[in-house]
Amino acid sequence: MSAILELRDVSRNFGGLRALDGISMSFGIGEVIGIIGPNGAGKTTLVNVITAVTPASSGDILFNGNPIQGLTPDRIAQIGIARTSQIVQPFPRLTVLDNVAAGALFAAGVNTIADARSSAMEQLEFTGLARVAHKLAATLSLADRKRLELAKSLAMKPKLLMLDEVNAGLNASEIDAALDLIRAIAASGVTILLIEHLMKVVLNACSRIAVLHQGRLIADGIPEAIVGDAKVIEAYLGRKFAARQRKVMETS
Amino acid sequence: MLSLQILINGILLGGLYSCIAVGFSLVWGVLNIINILHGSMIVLGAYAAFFAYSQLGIHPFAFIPIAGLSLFILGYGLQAKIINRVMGAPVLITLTLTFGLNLILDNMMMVAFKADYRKIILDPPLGLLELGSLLIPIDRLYAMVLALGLVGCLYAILRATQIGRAIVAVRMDRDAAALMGVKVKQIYAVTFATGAFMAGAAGCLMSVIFPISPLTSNAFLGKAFVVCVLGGLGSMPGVILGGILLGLLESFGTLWLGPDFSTTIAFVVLLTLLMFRPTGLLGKRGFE
Amino acid sequence: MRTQIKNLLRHALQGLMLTTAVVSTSVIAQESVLVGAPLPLTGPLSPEGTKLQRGYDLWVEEVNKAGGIAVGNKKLPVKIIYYDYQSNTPKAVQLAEKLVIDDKVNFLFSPFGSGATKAASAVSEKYGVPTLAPTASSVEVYDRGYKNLFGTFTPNDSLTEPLADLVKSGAPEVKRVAILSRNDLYPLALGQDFEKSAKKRGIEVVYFDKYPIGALDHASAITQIRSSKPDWIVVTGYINDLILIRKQLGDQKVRPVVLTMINGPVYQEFIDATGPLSNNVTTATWWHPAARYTSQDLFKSSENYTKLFKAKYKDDPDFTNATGSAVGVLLQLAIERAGSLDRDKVRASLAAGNFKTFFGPLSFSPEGYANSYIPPIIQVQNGRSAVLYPKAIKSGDFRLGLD
Amino acid sequence: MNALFCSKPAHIVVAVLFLLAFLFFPWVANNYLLRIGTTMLMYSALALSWNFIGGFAGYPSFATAAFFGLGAYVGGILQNKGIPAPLAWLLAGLLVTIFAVVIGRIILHLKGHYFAIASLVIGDVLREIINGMTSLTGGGMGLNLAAQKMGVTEQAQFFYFSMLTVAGLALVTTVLLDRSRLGFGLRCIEQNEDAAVRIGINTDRFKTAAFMLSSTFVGMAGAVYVSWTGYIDPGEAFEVLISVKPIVMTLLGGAGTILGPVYGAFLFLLLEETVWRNFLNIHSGILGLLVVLLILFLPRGILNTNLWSVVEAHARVLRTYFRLLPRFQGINLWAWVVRIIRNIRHQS
Repeated sequence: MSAILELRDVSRNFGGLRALDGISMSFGIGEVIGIIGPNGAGKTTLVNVITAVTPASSGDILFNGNPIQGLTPDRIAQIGIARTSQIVQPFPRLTVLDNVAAGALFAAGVNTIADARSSAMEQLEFTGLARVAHKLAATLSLADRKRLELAKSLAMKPKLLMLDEVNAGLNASEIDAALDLIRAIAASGVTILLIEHLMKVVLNACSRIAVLHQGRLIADGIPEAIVGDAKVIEAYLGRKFAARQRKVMETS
Repeated sequence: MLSLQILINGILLGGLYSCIAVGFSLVWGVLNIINILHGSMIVLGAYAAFFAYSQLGIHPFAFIPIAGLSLFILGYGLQAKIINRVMGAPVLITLTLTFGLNLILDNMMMVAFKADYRKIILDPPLGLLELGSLLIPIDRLYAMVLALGLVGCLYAILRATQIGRAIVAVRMDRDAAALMGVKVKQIYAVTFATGAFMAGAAGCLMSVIFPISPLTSNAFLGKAFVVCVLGGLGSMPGVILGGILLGLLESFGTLWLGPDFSTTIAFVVLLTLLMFRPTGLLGKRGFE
Repeated sequence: MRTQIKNLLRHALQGLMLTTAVVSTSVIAQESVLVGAPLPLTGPLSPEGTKLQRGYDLWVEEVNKAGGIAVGNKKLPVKIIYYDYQSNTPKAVQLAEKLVIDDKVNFLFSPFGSGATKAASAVSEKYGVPTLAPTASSVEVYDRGYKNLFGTFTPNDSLTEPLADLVKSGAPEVKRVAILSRNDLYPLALGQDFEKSAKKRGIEVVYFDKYPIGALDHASAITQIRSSKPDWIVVTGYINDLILIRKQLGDQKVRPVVLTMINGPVYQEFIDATGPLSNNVTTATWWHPAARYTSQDLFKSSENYTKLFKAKYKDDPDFTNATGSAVGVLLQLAIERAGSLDRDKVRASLAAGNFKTFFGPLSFSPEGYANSYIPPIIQVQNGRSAVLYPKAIKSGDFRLGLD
Repeated sequence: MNALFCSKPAHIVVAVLFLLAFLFFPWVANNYLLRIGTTMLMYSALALSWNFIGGFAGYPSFATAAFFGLGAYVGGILQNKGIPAPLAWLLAGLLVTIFAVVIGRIILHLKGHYFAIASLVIGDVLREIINGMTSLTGGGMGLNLAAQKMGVTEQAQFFYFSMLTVAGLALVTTVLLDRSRLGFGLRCIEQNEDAAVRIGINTDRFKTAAFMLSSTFVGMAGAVYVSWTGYIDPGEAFEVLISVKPIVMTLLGGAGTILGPVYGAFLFLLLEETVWRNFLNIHSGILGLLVVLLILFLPRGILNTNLWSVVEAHARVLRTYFRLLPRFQGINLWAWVVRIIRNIRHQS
């Protein structure tokens, strides 16, 4: 399986702090990878480094086999790396339709505003926002705004889509709806990075899970392996609990 | 010898500029508002001092608290009643609003006092301090002292008092402060009023040093601008540093390039600084 | 929306036409002599603007009291139309044109100062309206071969030359002069003329520089002047500059044999704002209440003018007030000689010159500036201004040094 | 995509009438009205230009005076060197544009107040420099142009139409921009710059483009202006009000709209010519009052607001404000405003 994105020994320092420490991993086309870890583990930093918002201090990032560090964030978006952010950022005084059209227009290389709007409409249908297409983005509910973020990113026709805490602040049913959406997107051949700090959310959505802790990649594998992984449990639940867990396992 | 005197001129002038800028910087730093009214407020204070001296014979320095207080009240009113309506609005809105208010205030002063230039002539005059052939006009020395004094007081207030800590809190993180139960709007008003107080205080001094007229307000405002950007927003030490830096720039600019270019280099330095360190020399990030 | 725009347009035109309507009716019947005067009643020049207006008003009052200007066989009252150009030259030009076209004035008094006069004179030339300039003294204003511009001020060098002579004769020890000029049309031109006059008399110019408009500090320029050890210091600029510079000269104990400042010391305002520092400051001006001219105009003489002015404003007239009245009487005399309001005739009689006015005898060079009287030299002595020159009106002796 | 009025047919009609009026104005106006008209067109050009950077991109630029003054001096100097006026104007526009690109690259990474100040200071620096280059610019003596060899009326009309052309170009550019990719991107930047970057907008290039657009026509206007008045000096060329007035006009008409700046300029001049003349020594105060009222009650401008709601919201306050203004020239302001707004309401 050929990799769409490959990280080689990527690090990022903030002053003395090492927010990312020698991360190496690669993502295959159409994969849904969950990236989890406690707060401050470096998840968002990873996204920012890939999207060049905060460039890597060292290491190589390859997209489709080409190095992409040094590109500006807007270029990154244009070559097909899209992201949603924890805090939704719509264009408040544009209509929902135009919010999405903007994505198509500037990242997906659509040339005319008209075309952008029509392709935007598709995304709205897909994300179920068509009903509010002509409302101003500012007027949407939080859930709809998250959908809008998603629709906007999809309109950018990304090959890699990074979803940073899309589910934060959503209730159970909304989360399920969102996850269905995500699976559907993956099915269309888009690689998805699902950044979450809740393990349970990613477990049933992802084919593979990577765990960050204090900027280091401490585990990377199929969900089943991850849940059993001592280092992960330690990272999440602290050493004491981890130890007890181990005893429990040995005795049984 | 020559350049030593120039150095002294520069530093003293700097003191004057700091004095002009201190209130302006506070308001900008905390409210994130460029108070175009500042220059006119200084002039207003100067007029108050002028009339207090010529009519009632009150010494301008003795008059500082009164002038300051009356401007404090004016400032509080303006902020609470009008400016508060646009707090947090885009730069353009706040800027234009204070600009409009300034037009009104200026025009009022013009009608009330006419444009004629007036100046307090102290009797006896403050005179000079002579160190060998070096001369230090005492009124400017006072300006330096006052500037330092105002900055010092402000520093103390911001650190020591309840309200002061509230102001600092609001400056650092308005929302957080609000959550902590700080009445943000009220703090804004108090801060703005304090800025006005300092304008009034500075004005009293200016009435001894400069010919005063409503027409001088823009000159004062302009200097305050430059000083703040040089020194860094909301940084009180920055005001002193920025003022002195500007004073030195202009003085040595005069020496090297001639008086007509003195202001130019100040602007050029300002522009360059903006390029590379927008927050000024001692400025804290995040006042954008 | 459509209606909104219609309304706006209608009211716009109403607004604009109204003034026109009122005036033009009175013009057609030509029941009065209409003079247009754009003035800087607000903005940086407003002090001068109001001074000028006082001068105009006094003249109008006196003329109309006397029944008006004799045009041929009948007497016509005078009406001046004022507009405020907010000390903004383009607005002055615009209003000059409005006065000519809209208000159909017969003649114009130019706006204040050399710069605005120069700009506005283009309009009056365009329409062939004789225009009297009360306050333009820089030759640059008159160097464009205009036929309609007549100024009551003699050129700047008529101030610098006699002053230089006085210094040369009255203070022979003066060998070195330092000149500091405001970088602005009139003051700069004046400074350059001082440079010439000084050089011509073998006085070495040891410092000559310009300071920017709106400068708040001159300390370092003064330090340099001090170190160039001049016996004579010349500063040109406007009253606020001069007040500040005088103070800062004091701050550095700079005490030349002669200190000349133009133009400000003739104003009481300057003396009030500098106090004792104003003593022994010399200056030159185009007119002074001490002047003793007898005239053919309705003021009869300088003394009488001063008396009338005091009666009306409880204040001594300064040269700006006086020149305001002077352009008035000048226009009046010219019209009366021409015997008509015809612009060409009036222009001709202005050009002919030989007017005896309270402001002094007025004749004009081909370029249009006055070249017919000697402006007095003044020195502030114990808080009062004394005339040092010309002899005829001398009221004090040249004092050297500063206290 | 935006709260422009161009959606409603009624508005289009108004716009067209409005613009036609300008085309035929010279045949009904005398020279003075023509001068007012020319000034109005100049203001429109300035306001439309500011709208590119301030309205579309949302950057508070105070560089208008800098562009204007530079254009004026370049145009003036070129003409004194014998280059025919229209060519000189074009060259001035071109040079100012280049200047804007250079400056833009430098200062457009600044935001908010810092950008505002930087853009403001540019004008000051230019003023000082031009003041210093006495040999070329005449310094404080000002720059004079040889008077036009033209009849009075011809001249008035010539400059009217010249200004009309400049304003027209600015307007056409606005219309094109509004429908273009660039315009779309600028609106995104105005509303959320970070998000704009994220969806692949090269914000640096877009902002520079806007800044550039905001300079070209101002530079040309400046050049036309100097040939028109025949005299300019540094004080006036870089007068800060030249930067401020277009902002007020645009805010008044509606930032980011197409005709807003033009309406704004029109209303502004209307006030200047009718109201302020009747209050000789307090007109700057009245301008101030206008600005304050504008910011408090119409921050988004006429074309971006449902005026009626505003009036209803502030009816009491507004009424008292208007009572403060005396009736002038027989118009009862308050009744007038209400009538106008009722009309708008019926239209839309």
